[in-house]
Amino acid sequence: MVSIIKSRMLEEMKLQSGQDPACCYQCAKCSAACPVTAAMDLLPHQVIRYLQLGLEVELLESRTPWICASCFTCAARCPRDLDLARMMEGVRLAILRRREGNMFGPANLSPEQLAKLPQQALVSGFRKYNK
Amino acid sequence: MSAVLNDPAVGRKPLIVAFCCNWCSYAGADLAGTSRMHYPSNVKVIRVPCSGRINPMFVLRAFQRGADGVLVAGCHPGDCHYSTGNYHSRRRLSAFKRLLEFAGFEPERFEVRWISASEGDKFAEEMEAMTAKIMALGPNRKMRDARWQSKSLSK
Amino acid sequence: MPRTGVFICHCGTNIAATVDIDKVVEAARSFPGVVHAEDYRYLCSEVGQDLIKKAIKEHNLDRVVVGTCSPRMHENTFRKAAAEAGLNPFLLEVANIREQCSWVHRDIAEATPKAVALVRAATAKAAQNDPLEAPSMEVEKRALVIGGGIAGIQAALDIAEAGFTVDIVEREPSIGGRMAQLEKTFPTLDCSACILTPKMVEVAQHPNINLLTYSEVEQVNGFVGQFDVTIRKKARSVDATRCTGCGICHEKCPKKAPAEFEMGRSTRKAIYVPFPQAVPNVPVIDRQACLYFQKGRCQICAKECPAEAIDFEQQDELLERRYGAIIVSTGFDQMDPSGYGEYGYGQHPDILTGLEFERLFNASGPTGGKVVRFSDGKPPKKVVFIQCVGSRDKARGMNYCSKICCMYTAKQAILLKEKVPDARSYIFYIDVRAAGKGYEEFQRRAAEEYDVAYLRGQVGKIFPENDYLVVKGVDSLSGKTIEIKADMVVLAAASIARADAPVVGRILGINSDSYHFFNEAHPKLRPVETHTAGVFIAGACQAPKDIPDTVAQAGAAAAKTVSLLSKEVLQGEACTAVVNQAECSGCLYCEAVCPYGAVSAVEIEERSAGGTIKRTVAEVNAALCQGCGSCTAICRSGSINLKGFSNEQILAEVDAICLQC
Amino acid sequence: MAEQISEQIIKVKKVVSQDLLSGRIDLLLGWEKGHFWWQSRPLFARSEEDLERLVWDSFCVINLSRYLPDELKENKKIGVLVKGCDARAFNRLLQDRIVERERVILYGLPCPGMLDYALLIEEAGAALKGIAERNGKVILQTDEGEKELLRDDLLLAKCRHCLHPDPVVYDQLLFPPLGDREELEHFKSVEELEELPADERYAYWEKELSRCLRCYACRQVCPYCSCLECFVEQKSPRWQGRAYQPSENFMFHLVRAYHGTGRCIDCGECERVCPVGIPLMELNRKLIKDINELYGHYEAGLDPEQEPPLLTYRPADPAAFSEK
Repeated sequence: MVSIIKSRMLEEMKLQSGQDPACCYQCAKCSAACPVTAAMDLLPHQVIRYLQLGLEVELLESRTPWICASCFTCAARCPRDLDLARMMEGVRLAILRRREGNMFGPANLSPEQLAKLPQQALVSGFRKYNK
Repeated sequence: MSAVLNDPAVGRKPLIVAFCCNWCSYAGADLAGTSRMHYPSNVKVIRVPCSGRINPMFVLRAFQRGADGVLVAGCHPGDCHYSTGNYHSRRRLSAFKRLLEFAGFEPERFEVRWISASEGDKFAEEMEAMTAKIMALGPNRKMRDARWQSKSLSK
Repeated sequence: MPRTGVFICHCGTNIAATVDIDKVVEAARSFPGVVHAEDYRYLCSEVGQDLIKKAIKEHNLDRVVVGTCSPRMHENTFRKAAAEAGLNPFLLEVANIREQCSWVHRDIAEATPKAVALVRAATAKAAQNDPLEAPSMEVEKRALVIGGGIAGIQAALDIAEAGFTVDIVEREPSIGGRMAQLEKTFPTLDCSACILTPKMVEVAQHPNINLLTYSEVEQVNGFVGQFDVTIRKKARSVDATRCTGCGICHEKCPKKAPAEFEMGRSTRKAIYVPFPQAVPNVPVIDRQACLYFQKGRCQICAKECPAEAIDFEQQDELLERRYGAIIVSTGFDQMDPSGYGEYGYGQHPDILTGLEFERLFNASGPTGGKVVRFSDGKPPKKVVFIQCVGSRDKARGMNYCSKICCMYTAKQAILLKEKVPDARSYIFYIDVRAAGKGYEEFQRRAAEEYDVAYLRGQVGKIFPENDYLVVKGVDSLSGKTIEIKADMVVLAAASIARADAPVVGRILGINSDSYHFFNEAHPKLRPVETHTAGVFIAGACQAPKDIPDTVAQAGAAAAKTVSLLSKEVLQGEACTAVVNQAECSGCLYCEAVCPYGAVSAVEIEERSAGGTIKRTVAEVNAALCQGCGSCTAICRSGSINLKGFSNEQILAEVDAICLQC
Repeated sequence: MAEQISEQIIKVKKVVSQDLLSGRIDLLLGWEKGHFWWQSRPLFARSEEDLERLVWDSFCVINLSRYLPDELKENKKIGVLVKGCDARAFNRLLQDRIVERERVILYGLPCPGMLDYALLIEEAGAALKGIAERNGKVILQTDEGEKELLRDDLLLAKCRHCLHPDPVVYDQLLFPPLGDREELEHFKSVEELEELPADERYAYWEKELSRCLRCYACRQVCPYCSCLECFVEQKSPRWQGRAYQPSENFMFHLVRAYHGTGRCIDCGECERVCPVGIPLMELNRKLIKDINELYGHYEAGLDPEQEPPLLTYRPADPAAFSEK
């Protein structure tokens, strides 16, 4: 049983991304267009639905925000003018704030990887997955 | 005629002149009546066809003649009986309200509200609220023409 | 000084319980100009009205003030009574001492002075009142219908049946409109042509209807009752009086062009009738396509025509006609969905719009009524329908719901199953909107009896692979992505306003919403009127609509038109704006803010320093003015004033209402 | 500026005399010297002799467009010398349909700003006999010798506030444009007044307006006051009481300013001509500032084709009051 409550995570996400999930009428075009849905446990439109319902715990455990490649196909297709990629970023930030440590840091990479990967990719990767 | 009544500073409730458009706000004020709602008796309504009819000079004249507050009420934007009157009055009266405030009037003295024909309760509430605010400010002396009351009453 | 009579009503105890009537009457006697004051229990009763009438005569009153209920209630009653006593009705004013006094205040000590103030204000206003006459205008007993689709046809027939002459102006060579393009109609699956064609023929044969096809309205002047309209009758190049409609000309014509009626999915000849049931059944030469007009040689049609009806010399004709009322029924367009790259419309022949798919079922359509693919002529076994293409889309399309797509898609899925029994339909939808008599049942039949798969979700990508189209979508209810190898895709493209709707709106002086659909005068209470008196709207030019709604609205517009035309003269608004032309500086700001186009520029001659000079000033057409007064508030010099609510009247009211005693 | 303003007169004369003598225009509106060297008054030139008196110097502050409505009654075609503010005034009159564009030839004069005589005598210290100008400097010639000052420091208040020294409309621009100016503190005095408590602001205006003589010079000179009969003079209805008392002063000045909503071209003429020095432009600029804030940036007089803000609306317009 799900109780629909006001969610702090939703408010944080709104603040971070400037997007309001209330605009979404769940046409699921984002999910239809998303190139990486195969690896997701929740489809993008379901993430928005969970936000609308305030299902924070489920979102905290979801793989989807981390799978999102920020390719913006969803944002380009959305008939309600919502920028889903931004919303996903907002969700990631909200999740990170609730976690103890960081998702992914230099310690997760081997010295060879660290040497090989471009600096810019490392920095943006750390920004995406760290507090 | 007692001197007390003549002096706006003493012994009377503030006078609020409310210009109401015939189609929405005047009907809203009527509805407040048919629903037997109550609001202060110092509010007196002047019927105009549309809020777009309001020439800011009417408002200034009311202040000259002793009004302590003036309200212009019209249909909600999009509902104007004449389709665009309130869109025009929104611009005109916004500019005019700011000018009045710039001249030193307290913002509460001149208000514009959109009140529909079904919002009798809103009319009554707005009138209560405006009266309370103006009571707190006290009588208006700004632009008031002290000659008016005495001159006109001794005809 | 006026001679004012003041009458205070008790309204039983409605007023008398909280207002000390005697005090009000006594106070009224002291107001400037008041020569008579009295009260009565029920002024609105016969006896009460007689009392007023008697006093008007007895005291020779030239102004009357009644302190009663709201003027919205009984102003007309009292004004009529005053008129019966020989007083101009506009010399009577109402002080609202019930709704805005006795009913909202409990304390007699508060309500009484307020009633006095309200009566004083009404008395002061009345002193400034002028006698007014409502302008009367003659009515030309003839109506114009612009657009000959089902809305125009229905409206014209209704008006003609009521005994008035109607002209229908239709841009295309035939009437019929969008409905003529349809195969079947939901939810009854009536054959569209079977119900439309008889009406078209009736229009052609009705003695009260003049059909002006291949014609357009160029200019509209005047106002309600007397619109002067210029109509361009485009050169048909065929003499309609001679043509027998035998069809030899288009049979023999060697030049082909894309067929508009088939959405360009097949061809017609350079001389053509758009569809077999066309009314009138007189062909047109498309001069852009015709070899003779383009290259100077051919004339095969003229040689073959047994009636010698071909006339290459024909010119456009301009007709000037006067109408009492106009109905606008110009219909809608279908959005071109090629802006949606993910759907690939325009890049593959088997991706169609709803209207294109509809034509596949029609015996005279591009495939002769066979439901087959344009690519290889094979019947499609798997058809994907996508809803809300451009509708409900504030990012790239229209924010509104196109209203008809859910139903016609269900219809097309049913028709498909009937034509191709082993076909299966997949419908991607966001919400199914089936509000209407028999609509829900119809849509459920499609899902339950015709094996139609309703998938709640949208499509993200369509691309061709081998000889099918891969449709990648999502079913949001199960949360599964879905891939369908479809033989055909049908896009329910949004219904949009005609591309030239803004031009038509400007010609007629009617306004539109942000999507260019024409605006009704009031969304609830005046759904077929526009803000321009005498111009009515019907059908999908106002908003997307299905056929039953369109026909109902057309009937309503016709009823409004008939009631207007049945009047000998029209009584206009008495409280209209009026210009003091000697003072008007001619800036015409009033014209800019008038919602009715009632103010215009006029040149006057004026004496000045030894000679006459010409000057432009504003002029109000009292027939168009509705009395809002927006012009008066923008006029800096007060040169334009509003009768009934003049500057003088309102200032007098302000002065009086502010008096404290 | 490439050449001194005093050197430009040669070209000005050449151009206008060609047009006047060839009959292209019946009348030229220009300036000539008045009774004092520090005054340039309007010149109504109809002949070659008249033209000899034509001047273009640092005192040509009077707006000549304002004379057009009257002069057009008697002349077919008129040539006018216009500075930046005069050109905007012309557009104002054009938009109010007071003048017809095709009956006027505008000779555009990019304007470096006009000098303020009051400032000159204040700076001179001793009796001022005359001035000379050189390289953006003004040399004050006094009884006690010469004193050199920066020209920009001696400008009229209205010129220091000027944003568009170049004419925005002309048939012929006589000199290269000077470019628009950015006045960062354009609304500073308005903002300062806005900061005051309401009662203090009222007291400020009551004091300022108490000096008003109701001479209506502000109205006479104003390009937006184009009514045939001003509300102050009307008898029916009597909008404006005649008494010289605060209530009526407020009535006049608030309504005068309000009539300029979206129409005031910010030329500052009203304030310049006010004999008692009422800061009228603060009222006008307040309205300009508010219209800009509420309904989008708009500068009256720049483009006569652009709809004035009070003649149009957008359904989603904001309001200065609660719309709940």
